[in-house]
Amino acid sequence: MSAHRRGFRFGATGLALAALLLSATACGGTTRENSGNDPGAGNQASGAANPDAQIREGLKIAFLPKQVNNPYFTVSDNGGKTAVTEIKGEFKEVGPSEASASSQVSYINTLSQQGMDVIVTSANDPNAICGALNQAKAAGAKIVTFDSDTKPECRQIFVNQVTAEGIAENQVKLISEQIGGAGEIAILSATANATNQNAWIELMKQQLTKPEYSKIKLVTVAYGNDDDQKSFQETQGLLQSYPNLKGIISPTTVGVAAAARYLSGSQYKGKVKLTGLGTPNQMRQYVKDGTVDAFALWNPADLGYLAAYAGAALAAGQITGAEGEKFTAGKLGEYTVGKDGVVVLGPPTVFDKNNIDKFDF
Amino acid sequence: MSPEAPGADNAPLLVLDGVTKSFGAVAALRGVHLALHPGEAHALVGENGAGKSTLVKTLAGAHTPDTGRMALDGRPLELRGPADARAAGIAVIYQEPTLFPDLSVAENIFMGRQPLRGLRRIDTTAMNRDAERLFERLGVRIDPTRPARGLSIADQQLVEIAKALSFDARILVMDEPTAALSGVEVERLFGVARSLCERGAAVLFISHRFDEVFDLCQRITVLRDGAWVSTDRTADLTVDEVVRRMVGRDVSSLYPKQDAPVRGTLLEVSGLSRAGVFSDVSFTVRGGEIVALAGLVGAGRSEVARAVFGVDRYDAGEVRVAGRPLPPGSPRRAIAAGLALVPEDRRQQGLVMELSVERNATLARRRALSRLGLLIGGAERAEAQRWTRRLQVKASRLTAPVGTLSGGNQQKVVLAKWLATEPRILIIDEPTRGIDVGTKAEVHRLLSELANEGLAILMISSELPEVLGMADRVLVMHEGRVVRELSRAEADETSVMLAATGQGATA
Amino acid sequence: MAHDSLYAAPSSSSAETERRTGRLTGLRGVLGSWDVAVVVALVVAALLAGVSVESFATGRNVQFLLLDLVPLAMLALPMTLIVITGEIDLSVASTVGLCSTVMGQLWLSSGLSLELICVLVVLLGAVLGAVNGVFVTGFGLPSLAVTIGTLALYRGLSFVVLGDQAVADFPASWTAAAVRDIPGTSIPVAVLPVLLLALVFGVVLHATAAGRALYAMGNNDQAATFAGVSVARTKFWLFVASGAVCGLVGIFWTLRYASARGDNATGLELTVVTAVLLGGVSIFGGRGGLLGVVAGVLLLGVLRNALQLADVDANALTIVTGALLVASVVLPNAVADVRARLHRRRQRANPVAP
Amino acid sequence: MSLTDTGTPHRRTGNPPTGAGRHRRGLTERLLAVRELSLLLALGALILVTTLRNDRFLSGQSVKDLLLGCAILVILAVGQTLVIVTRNVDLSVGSILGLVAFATGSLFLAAPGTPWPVAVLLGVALGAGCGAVNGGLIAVAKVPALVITLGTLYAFRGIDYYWASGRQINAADMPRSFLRLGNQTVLGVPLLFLAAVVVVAVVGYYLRSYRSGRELYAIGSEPAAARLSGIPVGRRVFAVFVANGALAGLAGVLYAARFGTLDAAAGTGLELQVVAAAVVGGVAIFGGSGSAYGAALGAVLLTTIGSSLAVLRIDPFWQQAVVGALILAAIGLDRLLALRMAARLRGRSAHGA
Repeated sequence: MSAHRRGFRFGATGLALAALLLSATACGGTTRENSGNDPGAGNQASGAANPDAQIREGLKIAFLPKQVNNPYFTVSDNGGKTAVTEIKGEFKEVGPSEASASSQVSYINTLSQQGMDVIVTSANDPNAICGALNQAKAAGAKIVTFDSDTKPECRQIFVNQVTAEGIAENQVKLISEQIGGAGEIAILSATANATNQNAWIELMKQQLTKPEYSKIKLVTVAYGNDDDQKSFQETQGLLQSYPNLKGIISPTTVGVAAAARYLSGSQYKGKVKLTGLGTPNQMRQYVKDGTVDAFALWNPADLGYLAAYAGAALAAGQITGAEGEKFTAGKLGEYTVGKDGVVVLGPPTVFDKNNIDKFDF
Repeated sequence: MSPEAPGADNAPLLVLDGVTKSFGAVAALRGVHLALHPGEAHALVGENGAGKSTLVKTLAGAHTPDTGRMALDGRPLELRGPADARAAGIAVIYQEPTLFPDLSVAENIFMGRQPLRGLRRIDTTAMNRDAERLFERLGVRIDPTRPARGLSIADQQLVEIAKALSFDARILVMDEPTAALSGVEVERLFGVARSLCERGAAVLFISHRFDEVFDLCQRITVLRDGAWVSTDRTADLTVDEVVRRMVGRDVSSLYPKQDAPVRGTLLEVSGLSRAGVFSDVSFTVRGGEIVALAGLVGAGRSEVARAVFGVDRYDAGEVRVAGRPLPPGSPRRAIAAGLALVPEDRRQQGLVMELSVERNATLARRRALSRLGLLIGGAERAEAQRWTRRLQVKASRLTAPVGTLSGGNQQKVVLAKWLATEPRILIIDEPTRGIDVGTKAEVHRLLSELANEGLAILMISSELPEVLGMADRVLVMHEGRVVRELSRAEADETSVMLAATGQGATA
Repeated sequence: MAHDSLYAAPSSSSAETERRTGRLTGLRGVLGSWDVAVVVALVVAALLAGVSVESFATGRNVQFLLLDLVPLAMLALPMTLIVITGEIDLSVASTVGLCSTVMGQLWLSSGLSLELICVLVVLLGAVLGAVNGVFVTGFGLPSLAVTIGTLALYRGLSFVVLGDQAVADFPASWTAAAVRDIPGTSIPVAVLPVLLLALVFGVVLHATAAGRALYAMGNNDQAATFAGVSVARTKFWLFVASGAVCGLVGIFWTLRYASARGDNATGLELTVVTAVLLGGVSIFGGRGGLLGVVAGVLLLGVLRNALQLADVDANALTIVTGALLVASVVLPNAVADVRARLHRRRQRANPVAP
Repeated sequence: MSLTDTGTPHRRTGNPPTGAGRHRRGLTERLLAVRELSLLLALGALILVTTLRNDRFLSGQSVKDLLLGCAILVILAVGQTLVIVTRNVDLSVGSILGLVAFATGSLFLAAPGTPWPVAVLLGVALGAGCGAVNGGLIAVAKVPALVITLGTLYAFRGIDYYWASGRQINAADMPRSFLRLGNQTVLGVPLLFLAAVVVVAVVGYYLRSYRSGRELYAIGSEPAAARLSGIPVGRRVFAVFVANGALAGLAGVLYAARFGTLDAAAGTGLELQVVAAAVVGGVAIFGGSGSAYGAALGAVLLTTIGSSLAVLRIDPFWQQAVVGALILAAIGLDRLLALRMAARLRGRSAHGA
């Protein structure tokens, strides 16, 4: 037996040992069945809320978006910044350069290290960052999620841009108007597990069962992974695979822009209708050149603004995240905390060539 | 200082004066003088590490001298790089061919000087035609359009020569070009060299083969330890005299193999075959004897050695060590069975140049030296010291990279490495290739000592005198087969040569 | 070695060898002190951060720091050995990703016990490594090209396995265990297996015949072969080991973030290679040691963590990593060159020819 | 007298060279041609299969999309060929592209009036600059380009991010004249594709018929020999990286023109596809052989696979896996061919029994 073979024996043993160490952390076979999924420390209504508590100055409020290079979040974070300045707090925006949950975790750790009062984040993964958030909470930070949520027990408030129902209703209505209430349509979504996308798609399917939409047929859902080129290619694919396609719904800013760009440069321009959720700046030219009649979106700036206020309210103790509590969000007025600590921004705005120039984001 | 060159009426073409060059601490050249006259073939001889290759590289522009001056036609010459050297009309044929395997033979010859047509585009047709012309001039046939990859060493060497010819140089430097060439090709090469001389060019010829040196050159310059020793007319010199100057002392009996008591058979090779390389090779080597494997370059001798040792696999046949069959294809098993192979190519196969003398010397024994699979420092150091002492390796310290040693000492380290494994059978491929005369003698003495100690030694050598001097028996290979076995008595230049060239073979 | 055969001129030309041995002896001078230098740099960095960055030197932060470093450290160990033999494995991060998703998929759909799944995942990693090994040693392809291929392949597969769903419902007892501290300290338990592995790899590399063989083949695999080293087999097993470690990291990653996703550990390979080179391992193979690498890993971790705490932009961090990598390869050579040049100047010489 | 005397008076090697290189192309070149042909076949097969599944795959529109889609990758692959041929590799192209693309956008943001040719020139210049950084570092460090460019991959991207800091540039911010470059067609052929074709033709021809071009192959084939035969290796390699950077820059500008919406992430991960394209196109990763034409074909093949996956409604997640598999297959195949070639040639060379 040669020594370097022996060497690898050593290596192998080492690996085996390490494997044991890892698996020895639970005794006996742990299977999906017998592992009762014990929910993490539930946080609901810790202590009573005091509606007229004052928001103290100098609150340290940090925004942690999915990634710092995403224009959408730049806009909403700036909204947050406005709010924080209004309440004379300290605003900070940090975040990973690529949208990965693991790097978000290390940022959350850092923030709780820095003793933030409020962490406002948009989760890259509903579960991956839970542990870190709970640790931060334990360290005294208030947690607000916006745009995409984590598991409810990991945060106090989720600021939802709009109710899923609202989106679904709005999107289906728009496309149905544009294609004259009949024909094949497809959905170009972001990624297959974007927390909100799937919910919306489900509800859109329900909407389509309504009698007035009976003549509309949803042929497929394609995924552009929120990647411009991929969405572009997927749009090509859709149009080639479904000759009779009349309309596309793309409830994601990246997707709708890519699809619009493809249509505007192709023979289908104007013939195949497109709507979805997009930012006015991205869609402006396509609305003007007639590729797109109308699309919708909430105002991301308001979203951030509201999230910041929610956080401040939590920190001040005006609310605790329990259902029914009320708080005032500056210029946006009063909001009520819904079930599971969800706060809804409001119905989406519809943009068309008449109003689009009034918006700049 | 330097005596009359043939027709010293003409001024020297190229002059080197007091050229020194050192790498780090090592001084490779110290104040070398050299004068090449038009029309002369000038030999440069010296032990390995005497600085010949460095001098060549300096002429080629690959090295710039630290001090000293060079002059061409009396005008000072400064070479900033190989390009300058070419421009100055200096062509160099290197020891190892330096070809581009992926490019066609023709491009290899004309790289950087391809014939052009309109818009400075390369004229491939013309290029291939010119290449053919060159080969005709050399009297060989190589397809100019084929890639250089896969050319035999000799063919590669020929391409190199064609390259050197292609820009008819005023100064042709040949650094041991004949190593791999057949006699016919050597003759043809010399023919070309002479014709160049007639046209007023100068040839600088470096070789360890005195027969060729004396055959071609009018003058001989001897270097020792990087310093100029002498320059004389060939006519005024004898081989012994040249050797004496190279070594700086008298070299007593070069080949001292004493007869040793022959013991039982240790290595037994039967019916060994490898498609296209060698076939049905059978022989035995007994303890205490040195068996020489003779033959032309490419006759398959080294290949047999590699196969026996397990570096290469073989298709058929069997190898037995002391009666026990040796499983094929595993050097480790071979070593375990008591085999040792001192390979042909020191740099590539014998040593790990960047590693220390110590590590190299104990590399083959690293397993035996480890306790419970662990290697704790001392053992290796001790082992290395023991063997480097016995072989009188000259190294500043055992931790010095072996690459910094001279060729001879490197070869000693290789030997040390293998003797350290206390082998029963030593296969040694070209034991003295590229080694200075002094060390040669030492190596030979060592070999016969080892034989006396009862080792079975299989020696592969292209140096006929070495074969005749050292071997108890001579096995002659021709085109992959053992065509003849000669006892010490039978073996002489003619008998071996005949067998090796496949004439009057199979006794 | 791959890069030799790929990038550095083969030593067959004596000129080249002279140049290289020359350079390398110069390099050795630098590298001999290199891992020492890294250790010093580490200490300095840690001290500076400790005093200048508030809340850097706290128990919790140490815990976060170490937790973040576990995967990097683990992967760096086999990578060190591989680079020393002159190969490279760029597929590690993707292998981790694939192992993670497979773990998730098994947990999701197969009723297997998590213990069994863990073992299977480690085996999977070993197999994935073996694939690299076969392509590199079996078919004699440059590991660089091969592992760029498998980098894409394994990452692709990991998305195929789980789409971009995430599996998250691992038992809390396990996920907690992944981040638990050693009782009474703020040092994560997960550090222990890392230390163990480090010990094993360190011994193999520095105190066994196998280790000697690794250095030998890294410098000149032909000579190693002639000395009875079975180069191919050794390298093959290195890739297998690397894969298996990736499996372990995959498990840890999945449990720590309680989430198996296709994009887990994306881009980690750069950090690993950086750490290894920063640790003084020569990209040409044949040179470097494990101590330096461990120091390199820690240095990298301290820098990133401190910069984050100091609110340095994430994008700046990206630049830093890249810059560090470049620096860690450029510096040794640059220094060696400077030394050589000074040496030559000392004997009044003009710069050497190419 | 030494023991190397062979009776054979005349060594014959290879086929008699009568008319070699005159009427027929040389052996060395024929080998390349074979590779390119096989690529074409593969491409044809792929298109055929896809079209059988969905006849609209060959509709004018989708062919146009295809050409449009591959143009940028083709340009990058050709640049990469220059590098790989010299036994180097440049992994930073994706980042260079991203950086230049964003720079172009910001240029129009800053100076809306800028005529597009100026933008193109500036973009190419910036790209060349990045290339020069790579080349310079490699010259200094004398370490594998792989490592350096792996580093600059992140450095350039980081700079890009840093600069953009989350801003996005939209089609509306750029002049129509410029955007038209992205979609405009000449006789139904996209302008972008024509640009790519020109690049391929120029580089391909340069590599085959110019001294400096051949020297690149020499360097990649045997660097030591290249130095000894007086080729300015350092200068050439540096130049190659600059050239590659410039092409990446060009690609970046075209990217901006085509996609209109620009954030800092443009072209992330592209380097893999580029290397894949070159390798699949028969550019030996060992350097020394391969052609720009082959690399271009490789790029077209990859893009086609991409879109046919979409058309065949195959889970897009497979795409990356396919790329990886292709790389492995390609280098494996090359190795195989190389070995068989070597064996054959050794047969032709009369030496060694």
